[in-house]
Amino acid sequence: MEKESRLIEIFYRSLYRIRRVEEEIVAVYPTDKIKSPVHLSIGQEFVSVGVCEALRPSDAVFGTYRGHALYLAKGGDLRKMIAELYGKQTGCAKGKGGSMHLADAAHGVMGTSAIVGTTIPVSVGYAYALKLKRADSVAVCFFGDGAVDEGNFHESLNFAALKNTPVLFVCENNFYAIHSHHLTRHHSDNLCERARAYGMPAVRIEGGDVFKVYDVARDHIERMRRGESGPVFLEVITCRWKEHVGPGEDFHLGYREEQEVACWIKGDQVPRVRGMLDEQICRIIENEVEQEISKAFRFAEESRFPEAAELYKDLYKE
Amino acid sequence: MEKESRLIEIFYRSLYRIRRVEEEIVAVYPTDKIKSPVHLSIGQEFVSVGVCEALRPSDAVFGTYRGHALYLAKGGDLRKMIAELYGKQTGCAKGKGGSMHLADAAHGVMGTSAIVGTTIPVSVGYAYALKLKRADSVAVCFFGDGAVDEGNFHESLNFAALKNTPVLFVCENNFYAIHSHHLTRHHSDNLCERARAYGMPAVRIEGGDVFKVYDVARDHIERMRRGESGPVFLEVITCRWKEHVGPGEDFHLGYREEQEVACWIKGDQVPRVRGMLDEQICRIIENEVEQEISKAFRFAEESRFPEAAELYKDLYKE
Amino acid sequence: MERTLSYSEALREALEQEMAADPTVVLFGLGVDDPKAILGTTKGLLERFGQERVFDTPLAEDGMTGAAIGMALAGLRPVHVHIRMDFLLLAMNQIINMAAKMHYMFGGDLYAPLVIRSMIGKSWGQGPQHSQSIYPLFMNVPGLKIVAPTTPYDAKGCMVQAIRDNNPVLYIEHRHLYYQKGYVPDHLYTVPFGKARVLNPGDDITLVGVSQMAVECLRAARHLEEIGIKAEVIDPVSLYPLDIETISASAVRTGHLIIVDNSWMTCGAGSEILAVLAERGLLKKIDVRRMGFAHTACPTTPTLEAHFYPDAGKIAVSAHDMLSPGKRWSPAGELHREEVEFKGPF
Amino acid sequence: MERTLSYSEALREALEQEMAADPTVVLFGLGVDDPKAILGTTKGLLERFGQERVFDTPLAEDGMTGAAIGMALAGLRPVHVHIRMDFLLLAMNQIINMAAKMHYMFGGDLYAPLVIRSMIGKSWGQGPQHSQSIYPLFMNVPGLKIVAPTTPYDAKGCMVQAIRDNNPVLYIEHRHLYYQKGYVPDHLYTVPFGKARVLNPGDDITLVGVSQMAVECLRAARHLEEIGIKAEVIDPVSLYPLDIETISASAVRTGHLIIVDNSWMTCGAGSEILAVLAERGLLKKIDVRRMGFAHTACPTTPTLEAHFYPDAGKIAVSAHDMLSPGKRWSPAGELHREEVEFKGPF
Ligand SMILES: Cc1ncc(C[n+]2csc(CCOP(=O)(O)OP(=O)(O)O)c2C)c(N)n1
Ligand SMILES: Cc1ncc(C[n+]2csc(CCOP(=O)(O)OP(=O)(O)O)c2C)c(N)n1
Ligand SMILES: [Mg+2]
Ligand SMILES: [Mg+2]
Repeated sequence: MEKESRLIEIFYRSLYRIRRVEEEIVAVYPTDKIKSPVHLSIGQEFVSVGVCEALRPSDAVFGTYRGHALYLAKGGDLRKMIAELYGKQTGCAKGKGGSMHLADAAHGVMGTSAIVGTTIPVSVGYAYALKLKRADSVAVCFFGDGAVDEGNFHESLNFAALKNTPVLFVCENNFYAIHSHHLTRHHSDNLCERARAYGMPAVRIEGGDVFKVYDVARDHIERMRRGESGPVFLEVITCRWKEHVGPGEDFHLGYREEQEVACWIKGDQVPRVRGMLDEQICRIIENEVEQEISKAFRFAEESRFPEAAELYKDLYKE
Repeated sequence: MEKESRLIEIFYRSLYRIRRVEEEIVAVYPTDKIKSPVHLSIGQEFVSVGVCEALRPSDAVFGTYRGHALYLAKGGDLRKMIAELYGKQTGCAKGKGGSMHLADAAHGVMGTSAIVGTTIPVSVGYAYALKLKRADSVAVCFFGDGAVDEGNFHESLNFAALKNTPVLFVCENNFYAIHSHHLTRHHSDNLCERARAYGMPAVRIEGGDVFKVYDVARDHIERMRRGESGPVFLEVITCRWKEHVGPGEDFHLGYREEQEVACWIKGDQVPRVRGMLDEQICRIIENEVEQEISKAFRFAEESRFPEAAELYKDLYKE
Repeated sequence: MERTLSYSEALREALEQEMAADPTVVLFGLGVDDPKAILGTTKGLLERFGQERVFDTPLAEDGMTGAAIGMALAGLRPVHVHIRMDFLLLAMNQIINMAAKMHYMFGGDLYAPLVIRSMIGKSWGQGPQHSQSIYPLFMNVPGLKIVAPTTPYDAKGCMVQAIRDNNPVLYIEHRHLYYQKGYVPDHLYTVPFGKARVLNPGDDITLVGVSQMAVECLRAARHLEEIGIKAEVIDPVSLYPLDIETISASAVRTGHLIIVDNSWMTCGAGSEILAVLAERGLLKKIDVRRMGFAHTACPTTPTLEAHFYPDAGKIAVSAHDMLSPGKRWSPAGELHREEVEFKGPF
Repeated sequence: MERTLSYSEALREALEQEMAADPTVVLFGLGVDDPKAILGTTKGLLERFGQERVFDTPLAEDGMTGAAIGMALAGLRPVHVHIRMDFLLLAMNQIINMAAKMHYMFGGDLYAPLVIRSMIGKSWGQGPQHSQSIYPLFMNVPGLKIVAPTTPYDAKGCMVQAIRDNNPVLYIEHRHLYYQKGYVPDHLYTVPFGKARVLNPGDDITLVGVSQMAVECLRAARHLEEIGIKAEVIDPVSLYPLDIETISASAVRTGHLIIVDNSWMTCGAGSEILAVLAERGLLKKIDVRRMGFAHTACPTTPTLEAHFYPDAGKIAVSAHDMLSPGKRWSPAGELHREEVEFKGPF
C-alpha cells in the first residue's frame, strides 16, 4: 500500500507537471516569445507518463514533434526545454532545434523528429545495439497513427521482429493525422493486427487509464530486459484536445466533433489521479511543480540568444 | 471439353515459348551478343502464364527485372524483346532499357523495373485510374518475395485496400532475394497474413500448378471486373532454377541445396502440360514457336544498333 | 483596371480552371481536402470536382508518387501536393528512379505526365526538417522539369503548363510568396518553361534570385536605387530548362552578377550558372558572387535564422561592395520589407 | 618490394583490421554475408566476427539507414553497404533528414558516426537504374562527408578514416576501380578527408577526375604525353570537404582546367569547382571545361553507352582542343585501356 501511494504520487507529479508546462506554453504563446511551432500533448500525457514510469534512465526513448510530454516524462531537463522553445543558447539544442527537436542524451531522450515515422527505424537500430551489448536496457519509440502509414513503419517492424530486438513501439492513436481521420488512411481499425503479422505481440489500450498503460508497458519491458521478449507493439487510444499545431482549439474547422474530445476531458487522468491522493500531498506536489515551472520560464527569459558565431557550430562532430 | 483442350494448347504454347526463348538466351549469352544482365524466369514461367491467361489485352501488368516471362505471357512482341536484349534500335525500348526494362504499351505491358518494389505503387495508381474511368480492366503487379521487405509494398497495399482499387498483387515467392532466404528477411513464412492485415483477401498457391494459378487469378480478376472485389494478394510459391542473374546454375555457391530445385524440376509444368495434349498438336505448336524464335533472334541480329543521334531522344516527351 | 490576385489565389484558379477544362486532372496529397486546403490553394476543389478527383492520402510519399506515376500511365494528369519540400526526400526513389526515367528507359513507349507541388518553409522556427529547398538535387537529374515561379502571373501560367506538360514537373512554391500580389488574367493561359523574367531592368549589376530570393533581390534593388545603383533583377522562373541566355546577356551587359540561391550553394543553381558562363569564357570580364543558405542545417532560433538566410539587406550590401570595393555602406533605416506587388506586362 | 593490393582487397583489409581493432564496428547490408561477399570486399568477415556484427538485411534501404543511425546513437560504428548507389535514393530521408542533421539539430547532444558504402555501376547494360552516381545530390547538403577514393591506398585509408569519423560518411566505390592495383601498407592507417591527390604532375593542363574518371584522366594523360602535352591529373578523393586549394593552384599554374564528373554535370562537382574559382576571380585567365555523363538516363545498349560516358579518348581530345583550338587530333591506335597501377609515395 505504502509503495502504491508513492507510485501514485510520482504519476501525479509527472502528469500535473506536463499538463501545467503545456498550459504555460499556451499562455505565453501569444506573446511571440516562442517563435517555433508547438504541437501540444495536452490530453495525451498519460501515454508518455504511463510508459516512461516503467523505464530507467539508461533506457532510450524516441519521439515526434509532439514531444514535450515524452521529454518531460523521461526525465528531460525542463529548464533546457523551455529555453529551447524560446530559442535560447541554454536550450537543450542550444536554440537550434526548437520544440520539434528535443533531446537529452543524459536522460535517455534520444531525439524527436518532425518528419513523421523517421525515429521508428532509429529506435530499432538502437535496440539492436542494446542486444549486441547484452545490455538489459530497452528502446521505446513513440509515434502517432499517421506514422503507421509510412514505409518506415513497415521496414522497422519487420526488422525488429526478425532480429528480436528489445524495442517497444508505442502508437499514440489519437485518430487524426492533422485533420485526416485514421479511417481515411487505413482500410480498417486494426493496427494491432498489422503489427502481429510481423510476428510480435500487440496490445491495444482503450479508455485512457495511465495505470493500465504503465502495467502493460512494464510487463513487456521487464520481459524484454530479461531477454524473454523481442519487440512489442502497443496501441494506446488517446485524444488530442488542442489543434494539431499551435495553442488553440480547432472545433471551428469542422473536421471533428467537440463531443469526441469532451468524452476524453471527462476521463482526464490529471484530476483522476489527483483524486487518489491526499489533498495535502497534492498541494505540496503542485507547489513544487509550479515553482519549478516558473523558474524554468524565468531561466528561459533570462538566457541569452545564441550569437552569430554559433551558426556553424555543431554541424560536424569533431 | 473442346474448349478445355483449346485452353491447354494455349497454356502449352505460352509455357513452351517462354521456356524456349530463355533457353535460347542461355545459349546465345556466351557470345556476348547480349550485353545486359539477364534474370531468367526458367522454372517460374507458370506464374506469369497462369495469371496472364486470365487477362485481356486492355489489362495492365507491371513487373521486375526478371520480366521476360511476364512480357511474353502478356503478349509483348518477341522480336522487339530479343532486339532489346541485343541493344538494337528495333528493341521495345530502342536499346535503351535492355532486359530489365521491358514494356509494350500496346499489349498492356506497362513496364518492368530494376529497383525492387518500385512498380507496386505504380500498379496501384494505375488501378485507381481504371476505377475512376469505370473501366472493367484490372492492373496486375508481379514482384518477388524480396519486394515485400520494402516500404513501398506497405504503402501500396495500404492505399490499394483503402481505395478498393482493382489490382492483383502477385508475389512470386521463390524464397530467395539474390542469396538471402525469405526467412532471413522475414520473421515468419506468413506473407498472406501480412496482406490480409491491410484488409484484402490473400491466397497462397503451392505446388506450382499453372492451372491452379489461372483458376484463382481468373476468379478474383473477374470479380474485380464486375466491381465486386478490390485488391487481392496472391502468393505463388515457386523456384528459380538458374542463378539470380545470368545464364548459369549456382549450386556451387552453397547457399541452397540442389535438392530444393530438383523437386521443382520434377514438377515442371512444361512437360506436364505437354502430356495433356496430343503429340501431334504439340509438334505443331513447338514447330511454330521454334520458327518464331529463330526469326526473332535473326531479327535482332540483323537490326542495327542505335546511332549517336539517338542518345538524347526520348528523354522528354513532346 | 488590372485584375490582381495573390499568388495563392492564382494557384487555386489555375487548378480549378484546368480541372474544369480537363477531366483527367486529379489532385491529391495530405490535406488537399481539409479545412486549411493547403493554405487555400485547393479550396473548394473537392466540392466542385468530387472526392475521386480531389483526395487526401495516407502519409506515404514514395508510394503515392508511385501511384501518381501509375495514374499518369493510365491517362490521368495527377497533381500531387506536399506541404513541405522536405518530404520529397521520402519520394526520391519514385521521382528519380522511376518518373524521371519513364519515357527514356522504355524508349518512348511510356510517359508519365505528373505534377509534384511542394512548398518551401521558412522562418517561425520551421527548423532543420521543415525549411529545406532541395531543388538542386533535382536539377542534377535528367528527365525532370523544375519550376519555381515567383509572381502570381507565373504561378498560374506555370501550373497550367505543368499540368499540360507530358513530363514529370516539380512545381516549387515558397510559403512567403503566397501573399504576393500581382496581375493575373482571368482566362486559362500557359507560361512556357525555360524563359527567365526580368523583374526589374538595370545596367549596373545583375541580381538573379531563385524563388522567394527574387523578391529579396527586388527589395535589394530598391535599396540600391536610393544610392543610384540600378540593379537588373532576374527571376529564372524555371530551373530546368534554365534560361541561361537571359542571365548571361544581362551579366555581360552589367559586368556584375550575383546569384542568390534559395538553397544551399554547394552544387546549387548558382554554381551551375557560373559554370556555364565560365565554360563560355564570359567570366573574363564579369565579377561574380553566389549567395544562399549558410552551409548548415537551418537553425530554429530567430537570431541564428537571420544569419542563415540571405535577405534584401545582405544582397544590397554585397552588390554595393562589388561595385565599390572597400567602401562601406548599408541600407539606411528600416529594410524594405513591405510586400512587393508584381506589375505586368508579362 | 612494395606491397601491392587491388582496390577491393584494400577495402576488405581496412574493414577486417578496423573491425578487429574496434569491437563497436558492425557491418551490414544486402549480401554482405553471402557467397559473393560484395565482390569480395566482405569475404571472411562473417566467419571472423560473427553474425551479430556482420549481417544480411531485408530490402529496406530507408529503414536500415535509420537502424544504422540508431546503432550509432547507441555507441556502435555501423557500416551499411549498398551494392548500387541508385539504392540510396530510397534512403534519402534518413540520410538527409536525419543523419546529416543529427548533431546540429540537437545542439551537439547527439551524434551519429556511420559509414554508407555504395557502389557505382557501369557498362554491360547496367542501364538507367543501376549506373547512377548521385554524389552531387549529397554535396549540396550540409552535415555529410563524402569520399570517392580512386587508389587502393586511399580505399583503405579512407575507409578507416570513415569508420573513425564521428559523422555520417558516404563512401563511394566504383565497380571498375575494384581491380586497380597499387601500394597498400599492411598496417592500419587513415587518409584524412579534404586533401586532393595529384596522380600525375604536369604543367600544361589540369585534369580533375572524380572517382573512376580519375583513371580515365590518367589514361588521357598518357595519350597527351605522346604528343608532348603534360597534363596534371588530380583526384579530389574527398568531395566534401573538397580540397579546392590543390585544384585551384594547379589550374592557376597550367591555365587550363577540365573537370570530369563521374555523374551528370548540372549542379555537379564540376559546377561547384568552377563556381568557387569564378568567385575568387581566378577564371579571368584560366580556360575551363566540364565533362561528365550525357544529360540523359543511362542507355543500356553499348553503342549509346559509349556516347554517354566520358573516357580517356574524349578527355584527351578535349584537352588537346583546349590547348590548340581548331587543330584536329585524336589519340592514335588503340586507346590506353590497360589497368593503371597506382604507385606511391602517398
Ligand atoms: C513524412 C511526413 N509527411 C507529412 C508530414 C506532415 N505532417 C506533420 S504532422 C502530421 C500528422 C501526423 O499524425 P500522427 O502521426 O497521427 O501524429 P499526431 O500529430 O496525431 O500526434 C503530418 C501529416 C510530416 N511531418 N512528415
Ligand atoms: C531497392 C533495391 N534494393 C536492392 C536491390 C538489389 N537486388 C536486385 S534483385 C534483388 C533480389 C530481389 O529478390 P525478389 O524480390 O525475391 O525477386 P527474385 O529475384 O527472387 O525474382 C536485390 C536485393 C534492388 N535492385 N533494388
Ligand atoms: Mg494522430
Ligand atoms: Mg525471390
